[in-house]
Order: sequence, then structure tokens, then C-alpha cells
Amino acid sequence: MLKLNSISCFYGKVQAIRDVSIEVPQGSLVSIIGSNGAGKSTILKTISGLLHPRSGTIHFREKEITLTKPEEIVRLGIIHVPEGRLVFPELTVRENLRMGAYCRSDKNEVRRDEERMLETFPILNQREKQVAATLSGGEQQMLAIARGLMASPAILLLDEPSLGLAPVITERVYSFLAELKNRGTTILLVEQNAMMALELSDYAYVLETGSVSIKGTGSELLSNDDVRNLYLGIKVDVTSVNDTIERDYLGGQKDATSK
Amino acid sequence: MFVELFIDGLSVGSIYALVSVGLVLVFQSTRALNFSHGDFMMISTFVAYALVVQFGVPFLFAIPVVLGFSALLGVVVERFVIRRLMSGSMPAIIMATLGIGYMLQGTASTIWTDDIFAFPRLFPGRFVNIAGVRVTPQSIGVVVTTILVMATLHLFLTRTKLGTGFRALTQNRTAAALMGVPITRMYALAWAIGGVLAAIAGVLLAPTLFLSTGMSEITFTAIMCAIIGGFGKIYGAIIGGYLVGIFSSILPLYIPSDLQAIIPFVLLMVVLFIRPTGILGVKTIKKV
Amino acid sequence: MDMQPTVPALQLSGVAISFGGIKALDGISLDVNPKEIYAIIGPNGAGKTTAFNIIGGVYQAKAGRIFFNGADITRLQPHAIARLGMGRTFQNLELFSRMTVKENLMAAKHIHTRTRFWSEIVGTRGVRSEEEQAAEDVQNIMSFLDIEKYADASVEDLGFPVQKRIELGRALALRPSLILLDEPAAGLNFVETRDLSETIMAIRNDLGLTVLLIEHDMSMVMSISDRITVLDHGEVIACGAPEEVQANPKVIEAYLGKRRSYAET
Amino acid sequence: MYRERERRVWTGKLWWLAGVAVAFVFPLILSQYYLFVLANIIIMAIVAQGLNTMIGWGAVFSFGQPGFMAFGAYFGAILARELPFLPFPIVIILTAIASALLGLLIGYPCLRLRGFFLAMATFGFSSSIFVLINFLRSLTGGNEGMYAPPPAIGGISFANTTNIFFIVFLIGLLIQFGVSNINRSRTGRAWRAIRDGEIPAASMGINIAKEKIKLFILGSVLAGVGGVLYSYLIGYLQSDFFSIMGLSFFLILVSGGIGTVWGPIIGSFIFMMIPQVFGGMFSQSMNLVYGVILIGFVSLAPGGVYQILGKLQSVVRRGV
Repeated sequence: MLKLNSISCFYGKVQAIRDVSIEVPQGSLVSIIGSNGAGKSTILKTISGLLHPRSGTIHFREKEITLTKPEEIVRLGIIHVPEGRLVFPELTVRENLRMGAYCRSDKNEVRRDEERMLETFPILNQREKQVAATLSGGEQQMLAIARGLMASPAILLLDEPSLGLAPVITERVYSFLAELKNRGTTILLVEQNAMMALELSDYAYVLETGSVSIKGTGSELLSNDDVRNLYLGIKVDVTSVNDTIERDYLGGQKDATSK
Repeated sequence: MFVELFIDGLSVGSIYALVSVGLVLVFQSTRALNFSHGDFMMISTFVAYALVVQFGVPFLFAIPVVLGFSALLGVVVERFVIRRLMSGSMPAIIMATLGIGYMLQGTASTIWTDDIFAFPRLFPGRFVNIAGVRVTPQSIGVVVTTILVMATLHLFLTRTKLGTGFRALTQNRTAAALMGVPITRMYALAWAIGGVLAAIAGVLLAPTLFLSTGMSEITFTAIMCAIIGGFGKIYGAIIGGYLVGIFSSILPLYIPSDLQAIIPFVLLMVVLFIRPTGILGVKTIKKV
Repeated sequence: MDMQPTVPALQLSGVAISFGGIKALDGISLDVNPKEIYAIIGPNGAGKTTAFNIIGGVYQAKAGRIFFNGADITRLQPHAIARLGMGRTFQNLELFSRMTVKENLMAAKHIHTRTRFWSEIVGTRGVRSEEEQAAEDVQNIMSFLDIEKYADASVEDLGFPVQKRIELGRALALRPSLILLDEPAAGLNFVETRDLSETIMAIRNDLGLTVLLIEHDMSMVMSISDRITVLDHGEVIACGAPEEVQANPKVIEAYLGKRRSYAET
Repeated sequence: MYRERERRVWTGKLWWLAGVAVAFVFPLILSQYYLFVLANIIIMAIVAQGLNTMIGWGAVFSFGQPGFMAFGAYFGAILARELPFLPFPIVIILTAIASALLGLLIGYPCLRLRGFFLAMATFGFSSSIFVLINFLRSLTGGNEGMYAPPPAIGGISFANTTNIFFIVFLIGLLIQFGVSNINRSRTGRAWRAIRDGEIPAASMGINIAKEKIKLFILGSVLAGVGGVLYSYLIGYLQSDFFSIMGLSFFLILVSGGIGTVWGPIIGSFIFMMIPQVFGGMFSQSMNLVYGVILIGFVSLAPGGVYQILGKLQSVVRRGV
């Protein structure tokens, strides 16, 4: 459904992502994992039109959207729930939800969806009239996801939904993602919290300094030692490293330690 | 005397409020402090003068034309000057808006000279006596019109989708873009509304102050009102406007009238001394 | 040799701060020994940069004390802390963008020069010789970091990896005893990261500085750090040598998350 | 190496001496009118230089220059009127000191303010000065204005344009010399560092508050000195002369090249030449011309003429 074809992207002179190709089939949950600064969020920003890639193409349902404006991409049903939640702090919970449906014109349906969201998230229901700034981090994350869903997305791009959340809350967020997935929502998930994301993913990409280093199904990557190493920097016997990945940083590690 | 001056203050404060709310709307959306805002007001009022006095168009027809003119002026300035500079530095934007101010001033003095003109009252009539207090229909009219305008603006911002979208934009541009809010059209809208508010203020102010190119000096007072209220807050700008209006009308009872001109500034310094962010302002922390 | 028990180069005890009611740091304590390479790691949003900002005086701690070479710096302003010999780099480059590379480094020499405003206006011989001394030191640092060839270029025109080295150079130009590096490897490729590791080792071994760094590149952190503190949700969840930290289940969980199946929920 | 350096220092000094020599040539070739205009250009450049250090180097946006300038003009004139035996260099120095104190007084409360807040506070102080000038009628003549004594030493007056031109030119040259020295020194660097980022500047050990106060003081001293010189040139003072100048300094900075040592001088020249060039055609609408020029520079050539000249120079060099 969504297809990125060797995208490269720069912030000024800094290359953020390099030749990234990603595919998200209809109805699946695909995740991009990797450490901070690897360029995960940049990929999502490129899809939602906040950034334009310097090279490569993006197709959504066979239509090229590489240089389309954000507001038009939203109209196509690509909904990006940004990192750090970015709820509107001075709008009430309900107004935030309503903003999610900004591009929809079916008023009655929007009303119904609003009620449905408040039902799904009882915490939000209790605070319906409060401004979003007064919500806790977890509540804001719920609100951000709910706001994204209000657009009745064809595909949901989620950026680090567990960022800064206590483990219990993270679990709650993920339970909801599992539920969404079961309902058939197409999701592209960006996470640092690899285990949880991989558990849930049909397919996943590991991003390292701007390019895809490993890819595979969620369960494949879960059992892949390199993924663990990437996160914790545990030294592994070089011979055991999966051939599919050029892990030149291991050599570098030796250099640095040999000092 | 006190009550009469107070009502006078309300009427002056209404004008300040209108002008500073326009400034704040423009600032919230495009992060540009428009130093030509008073010139928008001045030139729109001159257009109104030309229509009503020079060409004899009835007020009722002239006003929509003037508001349209002012809105269009805002859109043009936003589109051709501000948008190119928005990513630039603060001094650049300040100087560009100062430049626009100069241009509007120059245009007005070319067409109408720098003389002072009498402007017809929208609300004619002599003093009325209400419970022993003498007030003019003009000042009542000004206050009532302002309240109506503010109420409309409030309803627009809180009850309509466009207005909610605007508020969302001012709180977080990225998130608003991700909701599908057309950002650039919102900028134009903000400048258009700013222009309309300035034009309304001008038409209300001109009958008492007289019309001249010097009218545009109101910009600085209006900015002070906005800062007093807590810069970037619409309701703050209203509070600031009325505070300055009332104080500048009443205080001359107690101090030499020569010093009246610095009342807004003294008020500003007092407020900033007590609350560095203004009355409704909140502190922001710069991240590194 | 000094036989006294060594004073920690940097000591945090029970440091806490909150923003808008949300606790960013909740009573963290750590000791950095002189000439140690010490890393603070933790997932995004754990409060690492906030810790740096408190140490450097940009934010004021709500509770707790901070000692730098034994002196209490909890309430000092950033410039006063810098004068005591603490240099730092920033997560998102904070170079003086409209100045040349050399000027950026010279700006850090501000605290080493003492000329008066009046003599600067006149441009006395004293001012000139002091300038030259400072310029010489800056020259040394530029050659240490191999950025001499960019000396007169405007920093805006240089690539990101070079800018990162310039920022490091600016911090070194303070001639600090402790240097704080906020994600020095972020945005660098493998080769550049390897060079950086070597540079950091050299800063400690050859220049004799204490290094405190925040980093996400785990292979680098694990290979160069003497000790590591792991932060999560504003609290210290582990502290120790790299191997200990790597093996700590709490750390693994903080980074990788808990394994749990959601199919049933 | 050492010799090379000494040589450069000496050639630098020779250039300044050459500048002094030029001062003696102008009166020979220029009419009184153009000497007057030239003196006026230098005065405007001095005041603009003060603003330049504040905005262009220190990112301290100030609307205060006209007020500071008026303060200097009135202070100097009143001092010379009340104490006629004071030689004029002393008057200028005392005015500079008074302006420095005023800068300190106003700079201090402004330290907490930034950006627009700071700009408005300086504007407010500036307009308060005008209000006070009109209010203290017995001292300043109020709205009617006051007569400003010409520069004099012990009863010998230098009241003609040529003499005043010399004074203005020499002081202008001294100021330019001092400012370009500061620009190259530690303090100038600290100011530019603050402009580019306050937090990193503080992290380099630069005391932001202290440096900003210095900026305020320098800005107001230059405005004050410019004010005294202006009073000599015009011979008569009215607060309106100054209050209408407000925006001129921005035009000077933007057209000349903000943040460069020579920008204010180039800009001042451009600013004073505009009426000479367009005066005939657009006398009614000079503001329109100023506005177009200001916007033109801000959006098309933000580095001003100084930058354009620099680019031309490099193009010519490459060509040769």
C-alpha cells in the first residue's frame, strides 16, 4: 500500500537517511527500529510531507506522493502521530480529537467517532473538557493516537508511542496497538523500544545511521543477536555475525578498545 | 468626572484592544511583530475618508469596501514580504514591517498630504445624560462595536472548525500540518483578520482623534498593551488594551498632563517588574 | 603524589528538577573521578541532557547539590561554572554560526584573556600580545583536532562532522579540567565515530581531562567508558563498569523493553 | 614573523593617519553646504554605529538611539550654556560620561528582557526622554526648543561649518578606530558569540549580563556624543528633530550592512543621499522611497551595500 523507494534525505548538509526502501502492505503492522538519531523519525516526516526527500520516490496506493504537501497527504488518509505527542496544549481533549478530523466533512460520522474514541479511552472521557496540557504523559500519548485515529486513517504512522512513558503505561499503549492491528488498521511503527514493537510486527526494518541494516519478520529479528548487540553494544564473536549485515562497526570497536 | 473619564478610558481602551488583538493574531501565526499595523489602520481610515467624504458613498456601503481593502492589504504583505522572511532573523522581520509602514505612510502623505482631517462620526449626537454621567453616543458606540467584534472573533476561534484549526496552528505548527490544516492559507487569513481589525479601529478612532498620517503611532502603544497582557495571548491583549486605555484617561487627573504620553510605558514597566511575562503570559524554557 | 583520598572531579547528590509538574530528574547521584571517561546512557527522554544542563548551570536544580572539584556549583551561573574549568558540547550543535572556525575557538579564550575595555579600544600592545597567545593555543587545538585547514571558513559552510569537531575544539579551548560531551557521535558514520573514540581517548590520555559523555552509540560507549550510569525516567537504574551494566537485566529492559505477547490481549 | 606583524600594525596606523589628512582636503574642495551634509552623515553614522554594535553584534534590539541622542544633545547644550567657561572637549567627555550612566541605568532593568520586550522597553525609555524634554520647560525650552551654544574653548568659538566639520570628522575617525579595534578584540568576539547563541556563549565563560551592559553603555555613549555634535551643527534644539529620526537608523544599518564596521558609514551616506537624488521627484513621499529601499534591502540584499561591495571585489579579483 505504501512504498518508499531508495529515499535519501538531508537536513541542510547533513544526510539523515540514505537509500531507504520500505514497503507497508495493506492491513499489516510494519516497524522501524533503531537507536536514537538513526533517522527513524525522518522517514515518517518524509512520508507525511513535512520533509521532502532529495532523491527517491514515495508511492501510496500506486500514486506518487513524493512532493505532495502535508495537508494533501492527510487527505489521502496517511496520518502521522508525531514523536513527543505534540497534542495542542491549550485545546481541550475534545477539541484535540476534533482537530484530528479536520479534513473530514462527514459531520455526523465525526460526532460518532468522537464518542467512540472517548469510550475506547475512558481516561480521556473523564477529562474531555480539560485542556491537553493538564494530561499526564501517558494520557497525552493516548490522546495523540486517538486524535490520529479520528482522521479514519488508511495508514497510521506512529512515532515512538512509548517515548517517556512508564512501563505500565507503555504496556497499555501497546495493548491498544495490538487491538488496532487486529481490527485491520495498517500501521507503520517507529520504535526504540524494540522488543515490544517486534512482538507485534509482521515485518520490521532495523535502521542504523540512516540506512536499513537488517530486515525481516518480527519474530526473525526477535531471535537475531545483532539486534540485541546493536542496542547494548555487546561484543559478539565476529564469526557468528549474520552475513547479511555488513557490521563494520565491530571492527571499529576492536580498534578503539585496543588502545 | 472620574466616571466620565473612566468611560472615556473604556472607549480608548477598546481601540487599543482592537489594534493589539490584530497584532497578536498576526504574531501568533507568522511570528512577525507587525510594526506597520498602525499604518494599516491609518491608510484604511484614509480610504474610508475618501469614500465617505470625497466621493459621498454612504457609510453602510463604504465600510465593507474598507474592510475588504484592509484584508487584501494584509494578505498581499504576508504573501510578498513576510513569507519570504519568516525563517529569517527577528531584526529582519522588524525592519521589513517598519519598511512597510514607511511605504504606507509615504503613500498616504502623497495622496492626502500630512494634514489633519475631520472624520465623520459613525455614532453622531451630543452628550446623553445617564444617571448624572454625561457620555457621548460615540464612546458608547465604540465600546459596543468592540464588544461585538471581540465576541464574533471569540465565537470564530472557539466554535468553528477554521478557528479551532487556527488556534491549533498557533500552538503547534507541525502537529497542525499533520492534521491537514493548510498552513500558508492560515497565515494569509491571520493577516487579513489583522487588517480588518485595524480598519475597524481606525474608523472608530478617527472621529475623536482626527485623521492624519500620524495616527499610525498607535502601533507602539498597542504593542505595549499586548506585552502587558502577556505577549502572544489574545485575551491578554484585550486586558492590556483596556488597562492602558483606562489608566491613560484617569491618571491625568492626578499627574501633569504633559506626562500622559508615558503612562502606557510606565504601566508596561510596572507589569513586567511584577510579572516578567505579562499578565497572562507563561514562561518558556529554551532547550539546548 | 597526593596521598589524600581524591576529590571527585564531579559529584551529584540527589539532584532533582521538574518541568511543569513532570519530574525530569528525580534525585540522581553520581561521582566522576578525575581523568575518568564516564558515560551517562539511557533511553530517549530519560533526562540525560537535562542532567547536563543542570551541571552546566543552564537549569537550576530544585533539590540536591553539585560539586565540581570539591566546590559547590549548584547555584552558579553557566559562565561562572565555565570559568572554573568545565567545557561542554551540545546535542544539537550550538556553534556561533556567523563566525569563523578560529573565532569560535577564540571566543572560548574569553576567560583566559584579561585586557580591559579601554586598552581594547586603543588597541594597545598588551592586547595584541594577549590575542596572539590565545591564537597560538587555538592553533594548537585546531591541529590536535585536525581542523586547521578550516580556520578561516565560516562554520555555516562546513559539513556536519567538521562542525562537531569544531564544537569539541571550542570546548577544549576553554582549557577545562572536565568536559561534557552531549551525544558526540550522533549523526556520525562508522569511520567518523571510530575517529571520535580515539579523539576522546586522547583527550583523556594526552590532555589529562575528565570526560563525561551522553551517548547512544553503544559500541562506542562500551569500548571507551570506564564507568557508566544508566538513567531511565529521571532515575539512576544502574551504575558500574560497562560489562556490569550490559549484563544488568534492568538496563536490558529499559532499552529493549519487556518481552510479552500481545496476541491474546 | 614578528617583523611582518609590526609592519602590518604600522601600515594599519598609516591608513588612519591618511584618514586624518583627508579631513584637511575636504574643506578645500567642498562647498559649505556639502561640508554640512558630510558632517551630518558622519554624525548619523556615529549614532548608527552605536545601534550597530547593539543589534548587529549583540542582538540587543533597541529603539532607544533617538532618545539617547536627544539626551546627549540637550545635556551638552545645557552644560555649555550654564558653564560657558568649559572647553568643548570637556563638554563632550562629560556628555559621554552622562550618556554612559544613562545607558547603565536603562540597560540594567532591560537585562531580563529579550527580543520584542527589549525593543519595546528601549522604545519606551526613548519616548520618555522626549516627554521629559518637553516637560522640563525651564531647562529645555519645551516645545519651542532651545539655542545650542557652538563649540568653544575659553571664549573662542568655532561656530562656522568648516570648524565644526573638523571636530566632527576627527571624533568620527576616533570612534571608528575604537570600534574597529573592539570588533577585532575579545569583547567584540564575546558580543558576536552572544548574538549567535546566549547559552553556548555563557558556557564559554562569557558573562552575558556584563557584556550586555557594556553594549548598552557603548550604544548610548555613541548616541550621546552624536547628539552633542548634532547640536553644534544645527545650533538649535527641538525634541522633534530627534523623535522623527527613529527609523532612519534602521535604514542606515540595513542599507550599509548590519554587523559590519563600515556598514553604518556607507549606510549613512546612502541615507543622506536619498533626498538629494529623489528629493525633486518624490518630495511629498520620501517615506515611500525609504520604505521601498528598506524592504528591498531586507529581502533582496540583507548584507547591505557592504556585502555587495565585498562580492564585487571578489568578482573583480577573480576576473583579474
